[in-house]
Amino acid sequence: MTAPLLEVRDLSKAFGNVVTANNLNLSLTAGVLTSIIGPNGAGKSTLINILTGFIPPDSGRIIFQSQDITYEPIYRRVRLGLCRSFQVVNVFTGLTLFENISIPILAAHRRANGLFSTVSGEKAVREEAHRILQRIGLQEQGDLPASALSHGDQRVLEVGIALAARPKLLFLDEPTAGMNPVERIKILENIRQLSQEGEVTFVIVEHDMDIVFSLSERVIVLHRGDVIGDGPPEQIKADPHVREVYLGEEVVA
Amino acid sequence: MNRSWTYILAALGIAVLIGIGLFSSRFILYLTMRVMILSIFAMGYNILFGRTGLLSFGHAAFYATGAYGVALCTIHVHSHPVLAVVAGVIAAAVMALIIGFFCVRHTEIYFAMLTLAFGMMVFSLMWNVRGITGGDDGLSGIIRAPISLGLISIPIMKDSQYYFFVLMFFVVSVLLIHRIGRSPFGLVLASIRENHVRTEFAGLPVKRYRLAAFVISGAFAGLAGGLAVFLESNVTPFAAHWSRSADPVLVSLMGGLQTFSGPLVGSVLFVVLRELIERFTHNWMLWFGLILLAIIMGFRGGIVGSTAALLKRSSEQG
Amino acid sequence: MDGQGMKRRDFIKAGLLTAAASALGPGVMKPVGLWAATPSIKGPVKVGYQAVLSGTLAGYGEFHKMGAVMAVEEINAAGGIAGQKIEMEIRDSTLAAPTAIQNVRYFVDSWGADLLAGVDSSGQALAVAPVMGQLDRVLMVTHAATEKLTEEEVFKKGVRQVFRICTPTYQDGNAAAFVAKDLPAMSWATINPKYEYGFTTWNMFKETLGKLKPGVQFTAESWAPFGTTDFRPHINTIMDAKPEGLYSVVWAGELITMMKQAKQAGLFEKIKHVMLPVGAAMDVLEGLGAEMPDNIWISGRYFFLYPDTPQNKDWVARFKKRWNHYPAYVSETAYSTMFAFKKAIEAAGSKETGPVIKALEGMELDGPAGKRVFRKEDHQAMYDVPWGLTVSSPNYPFKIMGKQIVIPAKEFFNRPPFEGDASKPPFKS
Amino acid sequence: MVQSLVHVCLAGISAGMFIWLVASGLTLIFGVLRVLNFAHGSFYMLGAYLCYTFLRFAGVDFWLGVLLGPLVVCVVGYFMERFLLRHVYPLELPYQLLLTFAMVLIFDELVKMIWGAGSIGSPTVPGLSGSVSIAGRDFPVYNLFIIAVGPLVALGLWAMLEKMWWGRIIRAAASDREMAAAIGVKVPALYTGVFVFGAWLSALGGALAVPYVGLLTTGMGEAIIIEAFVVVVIGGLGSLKGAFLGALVIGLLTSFGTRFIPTLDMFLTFILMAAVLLWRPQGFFAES
Repeated sequence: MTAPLLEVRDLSKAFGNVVTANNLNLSLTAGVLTSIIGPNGAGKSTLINILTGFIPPDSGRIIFQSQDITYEPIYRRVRLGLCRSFQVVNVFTGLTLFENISIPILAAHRRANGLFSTVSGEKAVREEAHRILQRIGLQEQGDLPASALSHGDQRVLEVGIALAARPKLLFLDEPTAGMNPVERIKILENIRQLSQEGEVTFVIVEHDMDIVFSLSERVIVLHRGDVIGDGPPEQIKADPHVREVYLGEEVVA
Repeated sequence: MNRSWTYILAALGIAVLIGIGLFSSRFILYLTMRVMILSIFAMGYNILFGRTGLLSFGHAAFYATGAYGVALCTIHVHSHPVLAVVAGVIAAAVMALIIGFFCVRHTEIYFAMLTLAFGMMVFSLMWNVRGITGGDDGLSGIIRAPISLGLISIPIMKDSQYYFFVLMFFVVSVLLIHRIGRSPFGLVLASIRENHVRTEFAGLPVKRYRLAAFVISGAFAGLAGGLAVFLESNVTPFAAHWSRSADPVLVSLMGGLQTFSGPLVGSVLFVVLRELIERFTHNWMLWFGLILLAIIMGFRGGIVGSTAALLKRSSEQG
Repeated sequence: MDGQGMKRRDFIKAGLLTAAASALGPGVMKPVGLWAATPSIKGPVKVGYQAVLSGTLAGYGEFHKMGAVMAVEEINAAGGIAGQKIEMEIRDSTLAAPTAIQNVRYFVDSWGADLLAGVDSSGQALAVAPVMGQLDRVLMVTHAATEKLTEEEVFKKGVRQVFRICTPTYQDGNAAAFVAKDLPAMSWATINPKYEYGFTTWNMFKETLGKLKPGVQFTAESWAPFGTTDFRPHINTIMDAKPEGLYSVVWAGELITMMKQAKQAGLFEKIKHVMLPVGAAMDVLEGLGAEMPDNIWISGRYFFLYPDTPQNKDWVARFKKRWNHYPAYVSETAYSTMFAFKKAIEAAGSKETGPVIKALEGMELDGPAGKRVFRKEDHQAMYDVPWGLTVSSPNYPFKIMGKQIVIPAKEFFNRPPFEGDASKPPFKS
Repeated sequence: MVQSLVHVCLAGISAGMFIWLVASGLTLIFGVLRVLNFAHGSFYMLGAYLCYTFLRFAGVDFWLGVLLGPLVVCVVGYFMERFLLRHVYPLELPYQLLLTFAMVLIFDELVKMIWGAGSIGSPTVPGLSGSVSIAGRDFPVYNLFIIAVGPLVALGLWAMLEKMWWGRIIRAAASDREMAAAIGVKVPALYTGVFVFGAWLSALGGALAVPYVGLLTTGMGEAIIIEAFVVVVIGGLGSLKGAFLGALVIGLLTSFGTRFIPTLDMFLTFILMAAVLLWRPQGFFAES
């Protein structure tokens, strides 16, 4: 618990005149379920994109488990344990659920290069895939193509794929968007439980403040590329500056 | 399809091919060899096209590299046919590695155009390096020496003998490609086709896998080219022309992209149709074009895909 | 205009003619000659013919077809070969070597051809030659000109099955040099095709002219890739070099384009001596029409106004009547091929490959192009084709070959053993 | 040397402007429909043959032929889009390519059946057939005419796309077809329109090629299509401005290459194409 899991130092990124990260400094601690909130255009998605390697930063450093990963390619960050899910459904629609889940597991087991072995012959991978499918409650549909699932189930699968990569730190970009209430409860329950088990540290980007405040232990507020609030949910709720630029508009109730 | 049925069909197929080799006329032998060689080309190509979802317009370059590799090895180094084929495949793979290194940075139309550009560079090179490639006359009179295995040597000079040489490579290629299709590597390629961003975020270096698929398909193209050299006893730079690159695309689409046997069936159609059309008309391009149209408009999954879908539908109804 | 329809109708017509002939009965059409005594030929004589019928050069295929079909009609109407009819099938060779090989294999192994003919491109001819040895059928090449075919494949590697009825590159390179030596030009340049045909002919021209006329200079070379439609950059290269003579074996449609563009650039006012070894092709003369300048040196593999014999005149007239066209050189070589086959089979008394080869070797053949002799060593037909200057004529809607020079084939055809200077012209004797 | 350079330039520019005529339609179609049309070369060929036919057999004036030939091709283009291509838009890229490839085979054979297989030497244009002396060497008037027509077509296209309401619709559809549909644009009709217009441009190139190349052959479409592809790619797949400059570059490159580095010929062109794709896939001339 000494060194932070992820540390961001002086991170900057601008698209033309639009600054989406302005000398950001952040550190994430292992085991703390964190939410990142902010109004539209605050730079939440960009921050995730930069941290996970989708977009290079203009300047600054990203240190993950004491290792500088600022310029590491995506797949290597994933292998180190830095993973994400996406805002829109981002699964392998043409493949079966089992295959969807197997892909990151194969990567994690370093078994993805086999040319002449068979997927079905990878016993350890198969078992782990079934375990994850069970965990996300889709074990019955294991042999169906992902395209046969409902939108909500596809989102669940999305999280499943992210989990299958054995992340230490997992960014979930609006994990409940487009879900019905039943699915929403299912996925949140999953997240809570996993977080308590302590193997995965979650960072969630959300719009739904109920979820944010009920789930997270720490909330970070972004506004125009700046951190304007950082602390436990209660403290954020009470922060006048945050209320002014953000909560004031949306969470009047 | 049921697994035991697959085995039975495969066994039947091999039995038929052996039967053709033993009993049929020289022209049927020749056509069957053409089909097998085209199949190797198209099935290898389909690792990249059908599986990884990358449309290459430059694979004739690797076909031709394999062909020239075999020809040059036979002429200048050693006439052992297996050695020559191995040299051809390696040459094609190296060429694919070099060209692929640049091409896999892009996808879709950009990838297609990039492969077209590199393919035409290779074509131009083969045309112009006359001292090595013989210019547009190419290299001809490449002899099929016997395969020497220490004490014994197996002649492959006659077509009926060479047929089994081709058949052996064909069966091995089919097995390898089938195996690759079921391997973790094959699954990763399919995942790249489906969603390359997600694949990267699953912890897999997408470009490297694309490059690997590119090189593997290039190696099979080289094998096909090499076998063709021994069949035709010559090679010309036209083998590298972009219009030749269109062959495996046509074959794959005709047979069916996402099916394993699609390119096989497509190759049979491609060779046999053309041969049959030529028997009743000199305007073969017109008829070939019309058949292609019919396949695109009527059989969108290719012949194999559509038939499978049709069978499935009828069995569900029945 | 519809090639396919034309062909089918013609076959029906030919069939009727031969049917009529046979209806007259054996009393009228009595077999005479050698084969009458030994009717060892069973079944029809099947000839597989291939030429390019698609793409930019498809016109050549049509000209091949006209000559071949006409010969078959005439031979069958007159009783066939040794009493047996000729059956001919024509296939599109495209320009790809694998297609040419598939065609010969189809002809021999599937269709059952006794003899083969055709082939336009040199690459195809070289690719097909070894296969002919394997299939063991005679192939008469009617258009491909590479000297390698006869020098290397036939003479050195011993592929006895291959013959060539048209003039090879000697006509384009060596003969041109014999003509050029008497012209007042001391510096020459070329726009030649950027492939083997272009390279060899230019080398041959340079080498032979260099020997015939020491001191002559070769100042510029511009190589036009296959399919060039814009020759202006090449024309610029040549005009910058300011040679006195231009040599070019650019052929077919590309030659038409090149001539038009050269004329626009005023090349013919600056360069007085222009030699086009394949300029006397009918498609080129007709395609250019009045735009072909006067006083250009042209030649070909045959020109319909040479030789000035009754036989040739009669043939050209028949051809014109039959097809409403003047015969192209490939029409003549295709036509004469059938008569060469006829003569050889009748002499051999068999259509088997071995005897036919024996009969063809050294055989003399009288055809529209005059007298040919198939040289025994390399199977190359020796015959004379003139070089001449273009000139207008009231009788034709295109330029014809006016002043003609005939250099006898034996003076400029390379000679066996095709090694060293002694094999190349000029010869002492 | 000056004379040489001037003429190498002129040859390059006229060649470039000539390709531009064909590449403009290809670019437009790709830009809006996202279909790479192999059969574009066939429209070029049809335009040439039809123009020639009007000239030769209907006895019309060359200019009327240039007008009528491409119009007939428009009809052909209409039927191709309406009854064939439209059905493959939802399919993947390869199917679209395959369809247009099949059309190339069919058009080639049809042209051969209608006009015969032989190449046809084409007539000269009255009024534009002579040459003028530039820097002491003759240069054909007709090429000067092509050099003028190229920018005119470019200007016309620019005016159409920038200044006219339907030009703006085309641009809107090119950048976002769902959005265009959402604001009430009849996308299918627009696609048909753009395709027909693209076909017209290519056929116009073909009709003008009659005196420029001086020759009609079956298969003339294939000769030009790859070159047009190269231009479209260098211009940045869909950018008209890029294609215009790309055509100019290719024309000049070929001309200078032939004159000064003749061994490389088309190698140069494809190296340029690959380089652009690798380092500036948005096009050589795009403001990034």
